[in-house]
Amino acid sequence: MDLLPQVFSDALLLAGLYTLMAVGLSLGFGVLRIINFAQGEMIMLGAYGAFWGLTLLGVDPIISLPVLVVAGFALGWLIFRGFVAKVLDAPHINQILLTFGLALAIQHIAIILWSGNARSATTAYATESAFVGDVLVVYSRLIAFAIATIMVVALIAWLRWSETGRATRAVAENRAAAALMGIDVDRIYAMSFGVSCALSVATGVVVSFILTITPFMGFPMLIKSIAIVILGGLGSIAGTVIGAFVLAFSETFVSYYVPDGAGWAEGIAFLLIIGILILRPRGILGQTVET
Amino acid sequence: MTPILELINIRVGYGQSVVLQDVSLNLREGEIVCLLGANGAGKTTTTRVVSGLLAPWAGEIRYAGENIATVPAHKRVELGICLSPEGRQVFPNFSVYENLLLGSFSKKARLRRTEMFDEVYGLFPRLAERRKQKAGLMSGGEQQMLAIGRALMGCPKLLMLDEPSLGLGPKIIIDVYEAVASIAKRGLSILFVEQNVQAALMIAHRGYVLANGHIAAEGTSAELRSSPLVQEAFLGKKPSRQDLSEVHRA
Amino acid sequence: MRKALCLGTSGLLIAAALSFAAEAQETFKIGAPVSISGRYVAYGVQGKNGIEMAVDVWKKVRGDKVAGRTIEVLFRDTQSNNAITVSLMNNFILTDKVNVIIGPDGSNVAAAAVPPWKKIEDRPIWLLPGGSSDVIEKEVGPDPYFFHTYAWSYYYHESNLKALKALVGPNKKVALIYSDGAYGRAHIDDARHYIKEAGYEIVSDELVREGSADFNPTLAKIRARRPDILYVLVQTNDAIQLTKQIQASRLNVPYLIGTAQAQLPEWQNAVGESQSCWTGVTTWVPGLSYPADKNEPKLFPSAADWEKAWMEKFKAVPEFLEVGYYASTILTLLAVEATKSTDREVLKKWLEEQHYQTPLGDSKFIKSRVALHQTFGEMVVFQRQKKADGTFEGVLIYPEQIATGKLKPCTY
Amino acid sequence: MNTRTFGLLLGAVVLIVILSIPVFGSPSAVDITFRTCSLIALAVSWNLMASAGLISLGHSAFFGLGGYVVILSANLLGMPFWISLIASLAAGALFGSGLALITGRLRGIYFAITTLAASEGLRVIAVMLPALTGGAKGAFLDAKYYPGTFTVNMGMSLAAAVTCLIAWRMSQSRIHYAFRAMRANEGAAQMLGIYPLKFRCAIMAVSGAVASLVGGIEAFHGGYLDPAIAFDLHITITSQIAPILGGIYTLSGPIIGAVATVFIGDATRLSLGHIEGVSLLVFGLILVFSILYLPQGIRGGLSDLWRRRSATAEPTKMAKP
Repeated sequence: MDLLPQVFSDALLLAGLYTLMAVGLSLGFGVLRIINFAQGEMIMLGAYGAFWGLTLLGVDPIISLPVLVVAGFALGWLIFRGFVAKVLDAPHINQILLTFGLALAIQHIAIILWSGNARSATTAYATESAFVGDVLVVYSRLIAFAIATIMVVALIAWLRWSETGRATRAVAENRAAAALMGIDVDRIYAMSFGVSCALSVATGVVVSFILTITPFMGFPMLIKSIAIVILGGLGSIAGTVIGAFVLAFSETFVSYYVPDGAGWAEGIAFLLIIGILILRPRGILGQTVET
Repeated sequence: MTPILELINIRVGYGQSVVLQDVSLNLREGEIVCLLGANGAGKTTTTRVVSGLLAPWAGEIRYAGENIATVPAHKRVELGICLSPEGRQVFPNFSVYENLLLGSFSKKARLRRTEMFDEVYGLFPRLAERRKQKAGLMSGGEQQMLAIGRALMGCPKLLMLDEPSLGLGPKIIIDVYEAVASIAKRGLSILFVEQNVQAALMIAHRGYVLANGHIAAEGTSAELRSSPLVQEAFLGKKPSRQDLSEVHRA
Repeated sequence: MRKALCLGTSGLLIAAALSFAAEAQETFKIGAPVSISGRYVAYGVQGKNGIEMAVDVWKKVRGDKVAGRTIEVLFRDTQSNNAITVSLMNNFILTDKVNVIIGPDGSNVAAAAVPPWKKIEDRPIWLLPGGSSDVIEKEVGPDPYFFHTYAWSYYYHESNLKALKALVGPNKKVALIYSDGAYGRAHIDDARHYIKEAGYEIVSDELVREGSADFNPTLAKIRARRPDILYVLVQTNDAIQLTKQIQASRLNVPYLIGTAQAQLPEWQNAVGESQSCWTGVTTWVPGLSYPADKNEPKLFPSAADWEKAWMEKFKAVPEFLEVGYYASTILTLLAVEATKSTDREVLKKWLEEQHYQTPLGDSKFIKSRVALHQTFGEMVVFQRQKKADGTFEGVLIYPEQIATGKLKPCTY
Repeated sequence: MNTRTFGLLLGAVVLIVILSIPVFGSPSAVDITFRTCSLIALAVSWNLMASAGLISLGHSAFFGLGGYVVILSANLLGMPFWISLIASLAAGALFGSGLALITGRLRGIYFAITTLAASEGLRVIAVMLPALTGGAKGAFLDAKYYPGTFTVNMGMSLAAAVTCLIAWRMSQSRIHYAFRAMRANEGAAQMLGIYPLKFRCAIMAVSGAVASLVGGIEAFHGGYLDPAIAFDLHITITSQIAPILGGIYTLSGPIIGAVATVFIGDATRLSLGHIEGVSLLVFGLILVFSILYLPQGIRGGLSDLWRRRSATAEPTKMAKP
């Protein structure tokens, strides 16, 4: 049996998921120049939100997605106003440690509220699939891919064509010049942080019926997101999409074709980071970033 | 009549060092005023204070009679204060068109967007030709036009231009100053910063000379041109090669 | 600098003073390292629940004291961290001078606890109701004061393969999936060994990454090999995702063999319908028919009664670690009560000789591969089967004398 | 007596304290001193790199490397305690300077993330080579190479003391200015006659060697190592928290911070350890609020207080134009 079509289909579906996962971090970094170490915890909260929506209220994760995304936006806004805004001009290390402290706190609030038990949303479509020719297509991953595509396209369209989106890009390029355009930079900051959190919450909702939900699920996803964002170039959404595809395709290919490849696949992300930073420090599509 | 802009005893600086000390100046409606001075005299700092990028440590900024010292930068744009900043600061990854769109971000300006586009493209036909070009890929002169055009898109009542002639060829300088002059005829007040003294005094009604953070001299263009103080202030200046050549060409 | 030093010294002193617990006389101290924060938090909470339940029951049945001593349980959080565990063990033994240590949970944390415990000459008795990794057994060696009150990893596969041979028959093709995590690595060698010993062919031997986002590459490779048995060695978290992916990927494998995960309500709830047909192997599962102990029917009631009492207290089905911690704690209390001593030699002797029928089965300590004291290692194999009302139950399928049903091949 | 002599005297007192506790201290004092010294050395090592503008998110790479070098050199080659520590020291120095060469001119976040990637990469390698490292199951140090409690504890105290002395010597010498220049602007540093790459290599070699040594001693102390713990991000984070909490870029900051971190960590763990999840929650919150309200660290907060108090005595310094 020829595996290649299956390899491509798996890689493509994974790439969609990775894109959505990393795009929040990418936006947050592009605009605020902050790597939010609590980004993974937003994914975790989104996953728990979807899980509890299904378990307690019987609401399908896809239905609760809009509500959770709005809630994620609000939470991001609050976290920005309450904490992050105060370290915007502080050294990177303070920002890293602040968001790391938040991550630690959110993880353990989740443990206190919901215990450390692993969970997963058991929707009907979570385990359904179909063969298209020789290729197995798992519905849950297809749905995740579709949602991810919609969200990412919506984000790109918003940034490209809406008044606020354009302002957001302007702030990312030049904060002082943006203020001279009459753009309220603080508000754009809060909003981008909110949108970035909302995207991560959406990721959480999407993975709630695919992956295992635990209070600690966020951190590995954060690391992978950082790898993707670095790969594509800090601050470039298009770069992030490319980064996600590169990572997903290389992971899947290694898993299929290298002995014990599924184990080594995780190392690819780090190899890629180091490689790309040495060869092209700005990433594939990165813009100039003063660090 | 109340002046459109009035700075009263402004004191400001960065960190520990003071850049402006007790600077007072004013600008009446429809007036073109230039700020002259050597490098580091505090000209750019003055525009930053007026635009709200820098909060004054002491003193008042009166705009149409109201103290706006605590109004944030983006709200001053809404009030009609627009700055074409030093070093142009166009958004390099945005097209010319998008840069201009951003210029009219404020709510008031958004309503008059089409009108302003016509006006700016009329003033700078070059920008219309290059509307789809990425700003970062344009020449310095084109970027300068874009920066001025972008500031105009905000429908300013008070337009500030920080060194509009810097890095421009002699032909373009004339274009730019013609543009500035024609803008001013529409009743706009203009405050601009120049090192190119001769060019500046050609179009300005009045001027201030800044030296070491103080107002060293003020007067009409004619007065300043003949003032020994101005001569002295600029003789003491050590101009860069570029500045020098521009002064000569102009 | 000066302030630094001031602070440094006083900090050290205060911290030192904090950990000098006042040593009250006539107490029986149990040191309980539990992971109640960090990644093993789910296990840690179970351990803590088990010990608390045991002390509660003891106090109800025998009164507040044991052999005239107040019972003191020192719960200390390992934070799922090896370095903290080392420090905890040191403090338990050297500073708190506990009489017995019960725990910790999670193979890595348990492994980290071994060297600090072993290197102290007058170490107290240590009961370990979790931690199945054989590296722990090898490291502890034939230590007279170590009592393992849980199954070693190889017990799982010995029992699993016995069951398979008896119920499925010979000459089968097996596909193995194991994770690069501690669980997979601790089990894989013995799993391979017993599979080969049973005369089965391993057609696929796949490593997966702990926390992987997609197991499909592995499953696609396995599908191509058409195995009869899928044998899965992964930690609960991965098991949840993997189980769902296995159902979705329509492998058409008739026998899905799990190890520890299948008995966990955590796994069952998270995978829902996908739990159907999976077998598991465990020391304890709800519905076991172990009778009450003849001499201590109140401390060791029948498995069913104990389960009922647990449900009343915690409003949840007990998990195997909880039973293990319960039984281990009761055993130590009985030892002190019976011998009126806290001397480790006396306790050790008593523990070696005791024999009870607990809700977790026979409590007699036997020798295992390396370790001297091993109990509660008797394993049963069960299958998750759907009942008429749509819920699932664990049907015991092996050993045959306690079986409540038959192994059914998967139908999805 | 002036401030400097006083500082030196107190420094000497602290050295005597940390070096004598392994001899005379009670078991729990020894335990706390060991952990504090471990963190002091890590924090000073991290701060050394930070002072040159190199933010490390991968200190666990050095730590884990040192640990594995010790376990392998003892178990496989039968090296005694001191020799395997030297091996771990050398490995850390090599890895540090290698990383410096690889990262070249990367700065800020890019540098930080490369170090993070290096650490995670080492973890994957340790996980995937079970024949060598025991894989995720972990590996025990052969008990016959355990040099005894006293030696290990004294080793850690010595490591902390020597690290502090090195940092002190550096702060007294002209290298101190090189650090500042590197932190501000590597280009400018070059004009001052500092060759940035060489300087980076040297700093990362020293810093890496220290962190790796700590990992090595910890491996002797714990006797067990697995990849998740050896390359745990928490090691990196605590070695950052300590200097940040105490006062970054200073000599005493990391030391104050290390003591405070161990103290806070123990206090939350011992007082709140019986409620699930709470101890690390509180630790996280303390971290957040100390960054928000003590941005200069405890040391900065104290000198602020000091300045405010002395400000009443002398007139406030006026900013001059």
